[in-house]
Amino acid sequence: MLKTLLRCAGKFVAIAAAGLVMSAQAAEPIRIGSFLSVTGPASFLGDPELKTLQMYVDKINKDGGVLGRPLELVHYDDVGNASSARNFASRLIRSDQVDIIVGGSTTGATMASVPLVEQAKIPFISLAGAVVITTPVKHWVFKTPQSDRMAAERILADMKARGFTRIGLISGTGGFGSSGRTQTLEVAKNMGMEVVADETYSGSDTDMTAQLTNIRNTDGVQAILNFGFGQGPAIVTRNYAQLGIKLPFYQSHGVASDSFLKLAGKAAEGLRLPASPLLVPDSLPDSDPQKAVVQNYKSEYEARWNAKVSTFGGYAYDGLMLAVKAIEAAGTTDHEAVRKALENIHGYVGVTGEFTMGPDDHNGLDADSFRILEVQNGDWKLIN
Amino acid sequence: MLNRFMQSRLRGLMVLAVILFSLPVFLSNPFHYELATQMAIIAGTVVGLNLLVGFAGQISLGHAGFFGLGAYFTGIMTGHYGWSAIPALVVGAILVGLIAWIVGRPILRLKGHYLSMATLAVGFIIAIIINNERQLTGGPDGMPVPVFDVFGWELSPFGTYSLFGIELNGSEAWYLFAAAVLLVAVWLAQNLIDSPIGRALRSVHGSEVAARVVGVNTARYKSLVFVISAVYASVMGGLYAHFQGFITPAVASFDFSIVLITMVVLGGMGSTMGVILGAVVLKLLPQILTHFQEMEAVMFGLILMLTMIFMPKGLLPTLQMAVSKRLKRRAGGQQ
Amino acid sequence: MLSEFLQYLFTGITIGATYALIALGFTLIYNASHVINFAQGEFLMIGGMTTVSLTGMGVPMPLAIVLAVLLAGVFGILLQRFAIAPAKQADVVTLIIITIGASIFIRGLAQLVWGKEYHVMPNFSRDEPIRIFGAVLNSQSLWVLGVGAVLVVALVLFFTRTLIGKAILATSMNKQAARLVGIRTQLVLMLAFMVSALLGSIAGVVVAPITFTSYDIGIMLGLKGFVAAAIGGLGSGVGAVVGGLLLGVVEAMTAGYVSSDYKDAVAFSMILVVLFFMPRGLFGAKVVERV
Amino acid sequence: MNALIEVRGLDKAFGGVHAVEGVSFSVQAGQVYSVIGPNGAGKTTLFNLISGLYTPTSGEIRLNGESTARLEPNQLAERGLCRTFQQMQICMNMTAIENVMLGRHLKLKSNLFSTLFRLPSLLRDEQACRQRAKELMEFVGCGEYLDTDASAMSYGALKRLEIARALAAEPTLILLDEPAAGLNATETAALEVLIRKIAVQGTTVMLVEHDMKLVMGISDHLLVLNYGRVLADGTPAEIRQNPDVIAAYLGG
Repeated sequence: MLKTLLRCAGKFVAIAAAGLVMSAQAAEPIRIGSFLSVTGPASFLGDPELKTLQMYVDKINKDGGVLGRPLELVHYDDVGNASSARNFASRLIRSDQVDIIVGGSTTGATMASVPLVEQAKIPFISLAGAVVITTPVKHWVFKTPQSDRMAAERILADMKARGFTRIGLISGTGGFGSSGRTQTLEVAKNMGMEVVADETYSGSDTDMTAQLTNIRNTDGVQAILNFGFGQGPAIVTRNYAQLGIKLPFYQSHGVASDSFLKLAGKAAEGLRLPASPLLVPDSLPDSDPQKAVVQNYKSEYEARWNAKVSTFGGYAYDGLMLAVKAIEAAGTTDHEAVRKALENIHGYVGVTGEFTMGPDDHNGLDADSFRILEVQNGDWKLIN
Repeated sequence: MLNRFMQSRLRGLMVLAVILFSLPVFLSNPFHYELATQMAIIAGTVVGLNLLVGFAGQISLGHAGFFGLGAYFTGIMTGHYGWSAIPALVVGAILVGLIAWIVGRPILRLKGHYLSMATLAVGFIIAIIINNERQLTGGPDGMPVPVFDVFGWELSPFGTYSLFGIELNGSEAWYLFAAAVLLVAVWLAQNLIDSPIGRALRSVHGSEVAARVVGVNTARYKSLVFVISAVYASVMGGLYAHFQGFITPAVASFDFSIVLITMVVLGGMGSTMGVILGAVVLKLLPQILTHFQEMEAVMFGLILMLTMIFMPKGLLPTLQMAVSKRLKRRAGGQQ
Repeated sequence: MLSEFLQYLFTGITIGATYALIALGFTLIYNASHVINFAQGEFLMIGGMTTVSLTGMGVPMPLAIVLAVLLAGVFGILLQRFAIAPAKQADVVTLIIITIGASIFIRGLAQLVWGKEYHVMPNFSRDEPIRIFGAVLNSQSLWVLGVGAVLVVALVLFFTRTLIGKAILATSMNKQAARLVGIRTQLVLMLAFMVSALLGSIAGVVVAPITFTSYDIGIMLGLKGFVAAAIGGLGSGVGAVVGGLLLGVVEAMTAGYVSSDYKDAVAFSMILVVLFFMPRGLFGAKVVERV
Repeated sequence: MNALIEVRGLDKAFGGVHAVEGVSFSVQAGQVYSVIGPNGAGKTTLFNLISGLYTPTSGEIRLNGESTARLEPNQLAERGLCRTFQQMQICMNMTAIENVMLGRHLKLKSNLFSTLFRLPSLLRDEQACRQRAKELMEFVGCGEYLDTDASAMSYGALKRLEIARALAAEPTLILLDEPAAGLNATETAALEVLIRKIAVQGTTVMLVEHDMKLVMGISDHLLVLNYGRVLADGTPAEIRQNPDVIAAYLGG
């Protein structure tokens, strides 16, 4: 028994060594590196992102590749752990010698890799949300999702338009919720609104009734906002309905996917959130340039994977397309040339919005790229 | 001669030194160096944890808490307050040692699963505090940590250095530094084990009653080893923070505590070289298993389970036993 | 004021009942074999996920639940037979690591089979919450409490009235002696794991409508169950129930009255306090060290 | 003359059961003092009380006139009390000589600094300690085992090893709990010689033992327990004549 086990282990080490060493060979294809949270607590981000990358790399290769060279996707699963994300970033840069990185599902994973990326001087398009990723601008770092700050601005603007200025805030203690909370507090101050209740829940909590009761019992709350992702916001939504709270309810873009509707069920009725138009492609006016892009992505994704699209996969779509655009524009995979080209992206219409980058804007979106949706009759309805 | 060497107290240390300094022959790019550096730092942590778990027989399921405290203390002091790295590491270690001493006294009276529960709770509380104190720690998204410096001289993974006329890049320099730190950590640990204090510690594991009746103040020694292992974790955590350049609360998480204790048990409790092997294996395994994609978790769980079932004493002790059995058999055959 | 308090209490009791059910599973295995089974949470997951996926395939819910519970039972037996039994002389920590390995393995399998999404399970009875003095209670909470109570009673009867139950108790007290009087201890241990798995999976099924369910739901709930079992005193059935409820109520009260940021920290501090004054938990057996 | 050990009205109850009840006696320095009695008479409990492993339910123990009520076993060891166990307590994770060296724990001055950096002072102490341990192992007759792992030693050798460890602490009072249990006749004879040698060196010996021949041969004084109570107390000759003892032993 022991012997076989040892032999197995030996084989294993051999494979491992081969895997670690071999990848250094120079290659014809353009190597796109990616590290995503494919499993673990952020898998609902990483999973659709990986699927999107895989399918579009295939598609691009079938159509003849980029600059006449095929694309090769090298990807790792960071399990939502920032340290392993950083390690995989290092592996991509140093061992796999990729030409560009499109990845980083969470802000933690992205930020942990940023120092490395900056030092190695390699273009990096992050798929994570927090505003700190591109503010202040980092030379080599770009990102595709709107920042959580924009989400906060969009939500609070909608609240203000409806005449609500006193907000009850509940947020997850994970990276997304925590950063969203900070942004909401700041934006509210700037907009002259007041956060009168401020509660949190941890990602694995199964009941948020206590926190919601606290918010409900706070004097003068006019609307409630939940900043979080995962299953937590769905539980918040259901607890909200159970408690019979009648106040207007907002969620963040962190739950902008159809699976949220399935989890929250009837309880979600009437809540609003900022989201990519991906959730309501058919409601967009024909004049909207995004309409065709969004419809295409949605139908292709759903046909290929037999699963609903989510906003998060859209981030990866835009990331990949921006990379391809930049490489094409640069005519080379030279890092600095590609980076320059990324910075010069102007008016690229993606799934998430219309990107116009610049030396002091590595995100390239504005808050209006978010649409405010409302849940009506169990489906998304475009409000504005 | 060979016999003298085999009997030598420091043979493990010598073997380790030879391996550490000949390893660069097999490392072909900065990523490999980086992995090796992390292994060395984690191995140092585990050597400290092994003093508590392997030698004194006290379980800790919260050790990452001390690692995280060390990492964040240096991160905060060098990042927010402009301290130099060395004083930050030293003061951090003293503070962590103090915290370990304060919480250690009451919880080390507990035994078995209750002790693991209490250490787990301590680790969790530390992780929750780090996660929640956003102004200081950056919250769940983590915080950047400045480059490691020794009174103005900086050791950056991205710099270039020269040592005895040999050009080194930052990754190589860090690796050599981490390897040296690990050797010192192992040397100190072995000195401790092989001393009256070490005997007292091991007796707490071997038979606490026997220890007490010959005059060992077991409570004091348990506290002592708890503090020492926490200090190890703190220093290594600080180095890890500087090396990584960015830390998140994951360094203090329950998951990481489990990883640490698994390294100890997998490598071989009570075997300093064994736990280093455990750290290497457990750090390497995920890198290897990534080739298996969705099967990764299944494979990892299976390997962990099977190894522990068939080698309950841990990798190195089991291998050593197998080798010595074979040697004996061969010797027997020759007679 | 009262409604607020009641609301926190209801919340706490519901969460607490979940913890208590999981803690009972820990207790059962601990009693039989002195092993802390870190894979206990996975039974919960198997229960919930199997039920959801079977109902998704059109199997009627009651049948789906029965099948799910049976499947978990099989996993319990397999766990004992292939992971715990072969490592009988192993250290306490080694056994902990083995069960952790098992839980990673089971979770990995579940992820392969069921994917990573969260799933909804409908309430057993009505969707409308129940209102009491201005506080609301999810109807499913009553199911959790009810099923919990029934299981506790069933366990008590099982241990005091049935031969198998008595055999498990005897094995836990003295394996050698149990073997001498003709108890097949291996079989008994297997049974204990099976019953514990059944218990865990039933818990998983009844709480799934409240918590949703997914391949990784077992991690945190399993851990909380362990915490509850330790507060109550390992090996004590009453302790598991009291520990679970206490933990749930403390969490909810902290979230309500103190700080939701630190509610988990308060819960963990409570364990330290309890263990400081009662090193074997609230109801743990006093053991005199024999020398 | 003050007694070395003075026990007054000692009582220990587990739940409702009194394992030791109202026991009083005293041991003079230099004696070989044996405690005998049938199984379950409370002998080992008595030893556990004296060595501080159990706290008495009531009653008092004085060592050299000082009450031991608040003292931990290690503090008693500092005051010169050491013992062996019926169910041996050997550290199986150490070598034989390390077990004995452990016994010299209190005799070694060590601080963390000199330990971590292995200063010469520490090495000198260790050398001396090892030398003393070696002598003791030879004294009890297991000199051939020095660097053997304890887990590889025979039962009889471990029994002697445990005595060596207790002696290493240079106790003024040594408690031996059934040292002859499980030994064959030759080993028992060697043990008898060993105990005599210990006594001759001036160490007071308290002994729990079933082997009557051994006990009667070497004891200065005997205490007979039955159901946790003192049945009789006296010299071997007196005990041999005591009708209660005869009844207890023969009549069960």
